[in-house]
Amino acid sequence: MLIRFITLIFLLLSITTPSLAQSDPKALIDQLGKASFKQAEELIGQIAATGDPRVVPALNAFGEGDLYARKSDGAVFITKAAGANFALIDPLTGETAGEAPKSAFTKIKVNNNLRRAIRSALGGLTLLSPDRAVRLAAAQAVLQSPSAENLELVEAALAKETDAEVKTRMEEARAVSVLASDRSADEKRAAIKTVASLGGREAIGILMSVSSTIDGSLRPDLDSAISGIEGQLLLWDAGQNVWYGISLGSVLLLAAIGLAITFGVMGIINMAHGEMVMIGAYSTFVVQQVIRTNYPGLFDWSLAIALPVAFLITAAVGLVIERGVIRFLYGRPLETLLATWGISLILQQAIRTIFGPTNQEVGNPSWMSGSFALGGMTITWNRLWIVLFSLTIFFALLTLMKRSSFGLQMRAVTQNRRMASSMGIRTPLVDAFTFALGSGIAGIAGVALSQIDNVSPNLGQSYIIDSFMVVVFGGVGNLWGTLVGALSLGVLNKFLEPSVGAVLGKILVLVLIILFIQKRPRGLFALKGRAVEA
Amino acid sequence: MIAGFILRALEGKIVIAVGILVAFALLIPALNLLTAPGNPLHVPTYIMSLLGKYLCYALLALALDLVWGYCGILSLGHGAFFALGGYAMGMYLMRQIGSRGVYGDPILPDFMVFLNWKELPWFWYGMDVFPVAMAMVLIVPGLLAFVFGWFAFRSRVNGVYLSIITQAMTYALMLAFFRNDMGFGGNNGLTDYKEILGFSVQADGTRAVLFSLSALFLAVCLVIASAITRSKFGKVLVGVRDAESRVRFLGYRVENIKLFTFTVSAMMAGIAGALFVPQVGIINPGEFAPANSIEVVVWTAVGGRGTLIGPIIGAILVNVGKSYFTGAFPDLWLFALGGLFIGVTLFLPKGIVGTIQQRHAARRDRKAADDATNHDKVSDAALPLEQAAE
Amino acid sequence: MNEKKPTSILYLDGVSVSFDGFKALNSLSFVVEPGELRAIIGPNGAGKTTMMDIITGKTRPDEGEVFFNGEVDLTKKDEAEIAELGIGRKFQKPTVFESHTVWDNLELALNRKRGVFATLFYRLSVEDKARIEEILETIRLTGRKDDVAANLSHGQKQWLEIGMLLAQEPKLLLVDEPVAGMTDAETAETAILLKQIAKTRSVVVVEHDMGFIRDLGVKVTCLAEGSVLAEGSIDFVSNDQKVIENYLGR
Amino acid sequence: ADDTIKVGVLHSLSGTMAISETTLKDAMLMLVEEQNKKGGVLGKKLEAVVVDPASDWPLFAEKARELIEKDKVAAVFGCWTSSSRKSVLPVFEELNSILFYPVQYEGEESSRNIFYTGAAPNQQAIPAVDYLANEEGVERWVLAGTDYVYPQTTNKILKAYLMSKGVKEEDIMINYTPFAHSDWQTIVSDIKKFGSAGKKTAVVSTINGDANVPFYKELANQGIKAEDIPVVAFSVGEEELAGLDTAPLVGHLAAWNYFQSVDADVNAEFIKTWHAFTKNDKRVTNDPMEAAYIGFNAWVKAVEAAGTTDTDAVLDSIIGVSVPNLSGGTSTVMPNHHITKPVLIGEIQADGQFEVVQETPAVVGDEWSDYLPDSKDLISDWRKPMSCGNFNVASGKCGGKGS
Amino acid sequence: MSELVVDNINLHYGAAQALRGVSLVAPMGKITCVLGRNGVGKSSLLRAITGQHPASAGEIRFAEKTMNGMAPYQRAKLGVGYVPQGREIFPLLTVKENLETGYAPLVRKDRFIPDDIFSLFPVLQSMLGRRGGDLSGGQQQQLAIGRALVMRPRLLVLDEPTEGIQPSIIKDIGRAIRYLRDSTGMAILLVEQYLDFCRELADYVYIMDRGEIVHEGAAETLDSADVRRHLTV
Ligand SMILES: Nc1ncnc2c1ncn2[C@@H]1O[C@H](COP(=O)(O)OP(=O)(O)OP(=O)(O)O)[C@@H](O)[C@H]1O
Ligand SMILES: Nc1ncnc2c1ncn2[C@@H]1O[C@H](COP(=O)(O)OP(=O)(O)OP(=O)(O)O)[C@@H](O)[C@H]1O
Ligand SMILES: [Mg+2]
Ligand SMILES: [Mg+2]
Repeated sequence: MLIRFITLIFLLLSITTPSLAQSDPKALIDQLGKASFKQAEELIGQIAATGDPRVVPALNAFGEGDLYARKSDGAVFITKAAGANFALIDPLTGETAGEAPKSAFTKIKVNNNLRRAIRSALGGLTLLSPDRAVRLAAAQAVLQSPSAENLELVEAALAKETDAEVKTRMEEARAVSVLASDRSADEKRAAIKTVASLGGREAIGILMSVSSTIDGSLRPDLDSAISGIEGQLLLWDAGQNVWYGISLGSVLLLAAIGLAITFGVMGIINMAHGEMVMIGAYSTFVVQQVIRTNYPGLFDWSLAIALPVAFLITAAVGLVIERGVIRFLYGRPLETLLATWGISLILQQAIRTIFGPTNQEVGNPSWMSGSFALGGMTITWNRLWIVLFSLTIFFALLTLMKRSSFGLQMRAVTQNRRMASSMGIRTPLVDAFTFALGSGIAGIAGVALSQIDNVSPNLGQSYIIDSFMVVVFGGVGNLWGTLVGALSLGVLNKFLEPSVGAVLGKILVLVLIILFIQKRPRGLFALKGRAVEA
Repeated sequence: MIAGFILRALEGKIVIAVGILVAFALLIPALNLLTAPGNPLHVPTYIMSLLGKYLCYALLALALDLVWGYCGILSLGHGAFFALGGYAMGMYLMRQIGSRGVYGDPILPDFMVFLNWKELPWFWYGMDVFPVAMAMVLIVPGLLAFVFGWFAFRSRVNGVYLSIITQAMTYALMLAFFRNDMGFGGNNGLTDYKEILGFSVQADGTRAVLFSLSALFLAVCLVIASAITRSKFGKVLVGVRDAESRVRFLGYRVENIKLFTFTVSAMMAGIAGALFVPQVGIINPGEFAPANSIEVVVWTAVGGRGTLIGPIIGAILVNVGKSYFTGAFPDLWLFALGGLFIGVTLFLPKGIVGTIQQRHAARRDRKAADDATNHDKVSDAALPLEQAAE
Repeated sequence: MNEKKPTSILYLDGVSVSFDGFKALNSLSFVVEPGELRAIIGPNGAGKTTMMDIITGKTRPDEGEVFFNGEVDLTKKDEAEIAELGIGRKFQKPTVFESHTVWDNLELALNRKRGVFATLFYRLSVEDKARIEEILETIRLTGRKDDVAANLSHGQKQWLEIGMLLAQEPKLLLVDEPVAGMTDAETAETAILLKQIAKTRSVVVVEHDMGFIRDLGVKVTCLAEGSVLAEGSIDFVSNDQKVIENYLGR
Repeated sequence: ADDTIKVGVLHSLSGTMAISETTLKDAMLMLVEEQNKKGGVLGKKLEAVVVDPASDWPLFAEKARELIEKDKVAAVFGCWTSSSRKSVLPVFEELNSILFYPVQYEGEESSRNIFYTGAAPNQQAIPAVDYLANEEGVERWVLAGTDYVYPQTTNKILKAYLMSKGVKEEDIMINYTPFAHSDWQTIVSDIKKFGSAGKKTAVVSTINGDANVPFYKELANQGIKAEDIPVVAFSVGEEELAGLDTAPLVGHLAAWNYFQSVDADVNAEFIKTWHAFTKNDKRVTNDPMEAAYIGFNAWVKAVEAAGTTDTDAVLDSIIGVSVPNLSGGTSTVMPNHHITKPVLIGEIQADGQFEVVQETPAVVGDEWSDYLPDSKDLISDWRKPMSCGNFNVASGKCGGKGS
Repeated sequence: MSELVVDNINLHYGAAQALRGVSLVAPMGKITCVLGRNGVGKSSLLRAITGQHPASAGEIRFAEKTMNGMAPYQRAKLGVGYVPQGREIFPLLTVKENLETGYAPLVRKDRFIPDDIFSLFPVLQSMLGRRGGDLSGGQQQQLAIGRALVMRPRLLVLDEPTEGIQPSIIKDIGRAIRYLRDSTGMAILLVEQYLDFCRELADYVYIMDRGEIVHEGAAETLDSADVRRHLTV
């Protein structure tokens, strides 16, 4: 291990020795303090060219915006916030250099261009790092910002690399760099193959980017490689679309599922449903807020904690609404529209008064962030979780409704309240709990929706129409209808969107719903027979 | 025949309401135009246009009540008909701007100019001719309602399903009208009108006339609605509302009945929209917003659905409240409005007018019952409440 | 069978209908002659109401022919058209317009033009008024003519519905369990009423009250499991072993 | 009473726009309070009359009328969306009152009675595009917006501008979405696709309001980094970012005339006052607030100069008035009723603030865009004797291209 | 005694009075029958007893408890089973589920459907999975009776239970009612129009007219012309 490390250092030095003489990294770094963006970009190139591994932390800090210049003498430091002060770190040695007030420093500004340059420079510099993960990241960085300068570094690193995965990545990085260099046509031809084998959008991007500069003789190879990848992508694109549709559908499902109870089962035209979703989302916000200030370590658990909290809060609100208003309206379903509309206005304004009218920040826990690739598809984690979550809720609810005695009582009460009472069912209790359940479910939907949408007092309004649409399209009173309705509307939307655009797509979906209802006047999963007409 | 039809409409309450409206139509403009601003009797123009706006809303609510209160079709898309009538009027007014627009184009409205349109789209042709435009005010909403209703009622789309597709209709229209490419000015809509029939829309005289017209049209539509609901047709309507299939088994064509009512109602809504636009000075796709249509339902319910005066009172009351509260308690008015809605449902279950009527009827019944059985023990006065609690 | 088609007022041949695989009517054939009063009995679930649903256009048969007046194919018509042809129906569960008064219920049922404009401009004429009053007498609801139908008792609603049927003046009356919930005396009276009506028109009446059927004294058809089990005079049918076993009990 | 001068505040406090406009109402109340601390105007105290037009455009017209006719306000500060401005414009012209409009907009308007203190497209969009082209070497452009007038017009101008700079048609992708669009999966992946053509690509976003949060969340989740495909937005400010976890968004850009992070003493002072006024030191400031600040101060100065709040007098005296803006310079009210402001390009930072990466000298707001064929000959000058909002330099007449 | 006692009750619908000072007793282990023409208030009486509609005066006692003011489900818990006029089955629940709604007042171990019900109404057994609303009228009536029996009531209140039921099953129902009376000793209160049925079953009869009890006596008294008068038009 040690031997290998030494040889690596040696190798590194041997490669970069010529440039070492040209410049002193410390001086270069200090120059950053006064440089314009353009100059800074050149400086980064020069710093990288020193090949001195000690510059890595400084470049990293630069990219992160942690590099500051002292106003008095222009000396540059890596800083860490320490109250009103900065803890200073020497950019090259990494030694601490005391503390000083923030006001004595100016930030060395960084922009996207510089970040890109830094990424590429760091890629080259860290290719030989002893840490496997760092090497992998370095290869990745080189892959993403191809430049001829890195080619030799990559080749050197490649020669030494033993880890299979890092090696393939480096091969690819090399191929990319070859394409950007002025190597021979044959070498480039091979490189095109390697890049093509990478597949995906990125490969196309890399190949396209060299297409303008490449030698004419290589053009056919390039074109066929590109069209080959595109062919593969076509199929994946369809899959991707289905996935988008399903994930949109699951959002609709989430939004609608509480309504499937309060409206679908209980027959209450519940205009305050959206506000329940909103309150759920705000509960998440409050939970996260408490966690952020008191138990930051628990942040990744915040959603798990928010779920029961949101459920309880919204169910309680639902309970109050049912006991205070709705229960006087049974048998007068249309009046519920008026009352719940009033309730929704009040809830919106209440939230606005308490939390203010602006968006609140609800963070994504790490397991809800980012994406992974599934073949040629990109699947974002938050969507995946939401799909799973909505299905879980759906099936839990289905089981409750169909299998439990509470579910049976719930349905009996809503079909004939008086008779249910005469059968010994405690109708007031069942009513209250049913409404609370529907509200609570809307609340936990709010937890999930807070992950993809903004948390503002208007949140509920944006879902209420879609929710009613889904429940009705699926067939009122049929949970399966809500599921299938939501998913099919989602997929339909996503298949229309690419060809006609989002706006027309949405209009078309609405028109199709109108037409569909003509064919099936009682929705997708219509209840049939005498039972309904009676 | 027609005379009989109309005469039947003029039952006590309707006569009073029509009388009040006609008096309004004459008095308010007179007070606005003939008295000086300092005079205690003076009605400022601002108040007059506000009242005019409420009357348009009242007409819209009346139109909705005809289909909802009497025929049981809960339309959540009536705002669309209102907006279409408004757009027809707006198009006329836009064309009247002529070369006074900012770009001075004699034909194209401003928004077309700066979006680089070279010529007027076909559906704008003829809209500069007043009679054509006025015909469109009736035809466009009427036709949409007819086509929509033709399909929906024939397929027996009912109840919430119908409500939701009407909502989908207005929502789709809203999205469509938001698009600049539609040629209706996108989200900014049509605005900055100059004159109507050669009169400046901003002149007090014009405003007074528009106000009178709003009151008179409301009165006329009220009479028509009353005539419809008090005819045998009106009874069939209520039959459709309560037991649609039974009406079919009696041999009535339910789809025609609904279609007729829906179309008439849409046309009334269109008139309301057309009167609304010159008075508020703008029409834009916001009028198609589903929430607006729901609000109309709310006004109707507040006033009392299934009564003719109710929706008028409801629309005026809620909007007066809204005007007042948004100025007096800008931060808290939604609480007041929401509270009003909840209060009405709980304490005036049939809406304001409906509940008054019901109380009246109950008192009459009780009196009759007491007279008939005055030897019986006096009945328990707490009963109606108890019943309401069930 | 087929030769009866042109002369009969109601002609059903081979009518079958099933719901989710359950055969409610099973190749039912059945003919009513003009001016005939026909009684139908049969166990619960035999398909009697379903048969009426088919005749009135509420349910479409899976197969089979249904003809009215020998020529009109009822399977191609909807409820309103069939009603306009002159087929009136009283439902098993009394269905009246609950928020209308007794009077208005009858007025709506009255056999007058039913188009949109005809109803808009309709005025109650003297003879219409007399007719309604006459019916009110018959159904003994004169005293309650201004009450809304919702406030009637179950039996009174039955009567009101019969009254509506009379007002409709149909050529063919389908009456589903008219005497359910009536006292014996009323039952007897209903029988007289129906017989009187049947002098000028055809009537099909479904009942479980054998006393009532006997009072009618007409041809009886017994349905079971969706098809005809027995047909003939009341004595003939009620002595049929299968009928006793399936329906009357011992 | 006569011992106060009333000013109207016409911002939605409920409905869809409340999310943006409520802050401006608070800002106006603060400005009035501050002014009163300084002794008011013309020796009288100012009194703010707040109404709620509830995001409902006809209600805007009604409330404007109410403020002017009933409350007799001297001037109104308000509106956010163009629709609301269009709705009240005739009212202000008819009743001859003054509106200060503090939000960036599409231009193509100049009214005698309205002052546009927000940015016109040339004060925001064009410099932003220039920055991306020059500093980041962007060659391929996605113009993504909400489907309404401001984005459509801005994109039209930008497209004309880009093409005049030699960008090819196929290197421009225009995409529109409905209001409050929340499912951005397809569009973000389309952007990714469009960006993989080997040329440096950027997104110019005129996406409005609420739709931004899900858009940025999707960008972050699909891993689009600012280094790869930067997004420059014209409607995203500190307020919008407050609802987001900005860590994955570092480097995306916005173009405004003001950022809270601007390093200037007036700004520090302003922020301090704001925090004290709202009793919340987390409340952010943003560009429309600055525009309101400029508009308000310009009005105060003009009133003091005119010695009266009378509309015509103020309209005369206000042109040429210069007041400090919050980025350390001054803004001047121009004869076209727009103002001069510097254009700042900022990059999003992890703390939800922007870091200015470029600042231009003050730019005059251009009401009639030079990149729209029917507008390029128009100018606006409300000084006498021209006193015209749409003077056609080609024909030498007031009143557009015709007449 | 735990019998049902109705003491001098009135009942109003709005302003209209439907019951005037009605009193009756339904002893345990006996079948008590109420007769009367249409609209005289029989169903109203039962509604008062089951709590579907409040009595406006008077007292209703069962199992030594005053039931006035109790909600219907509380009465069900006391053992009042109700077969309403017009069936009132739950249309969208299956037959099985309809029967299971009767579990609510029962303790867990009693939550099963007694076999007797299926032997009495075999058709229910064969249609367990069908929705209640799809059944024929008579089948629904059988379901309504079966459903009330699932509750193992101690007071069974039946409103014209034979309406729409085929003759053979009417006979069965008669037998079943008698069997229930004898085997469980429950009190049975039966409203009927069908005189023969009543005469056969009843231990004691009441006759109503215009909201009042106008006659009471043993079943045999029904045959007197005096009594008959109340039942004819
Ligand atoms: N929509 C449906 N779905 C399922 N089964 C149905 C449906 N409609 C009717 N049935 C069944 O069809 C059969 C016939 O019903 P129908 O109502 O015609 O009987 P009926 O002869 O009128 O009986 P009753 O004398 O009890 O009124 C019954 O078994 C019923 O359960
Ligand atoms: N919900 C109601 N509202 C108002 N009045 C009613 C209501 N229900 C019944 N009535 C009236 O009360 C009186 C008694 O009705 P009830 O239903 O008790 O009669 P019944 O003896 O059961 O008659 P039937 O044998 O026809 O079922 C009748 O005159 C009826 O019109
Ligand atoms: Mg039947
Ligand atoms: Mg009864």
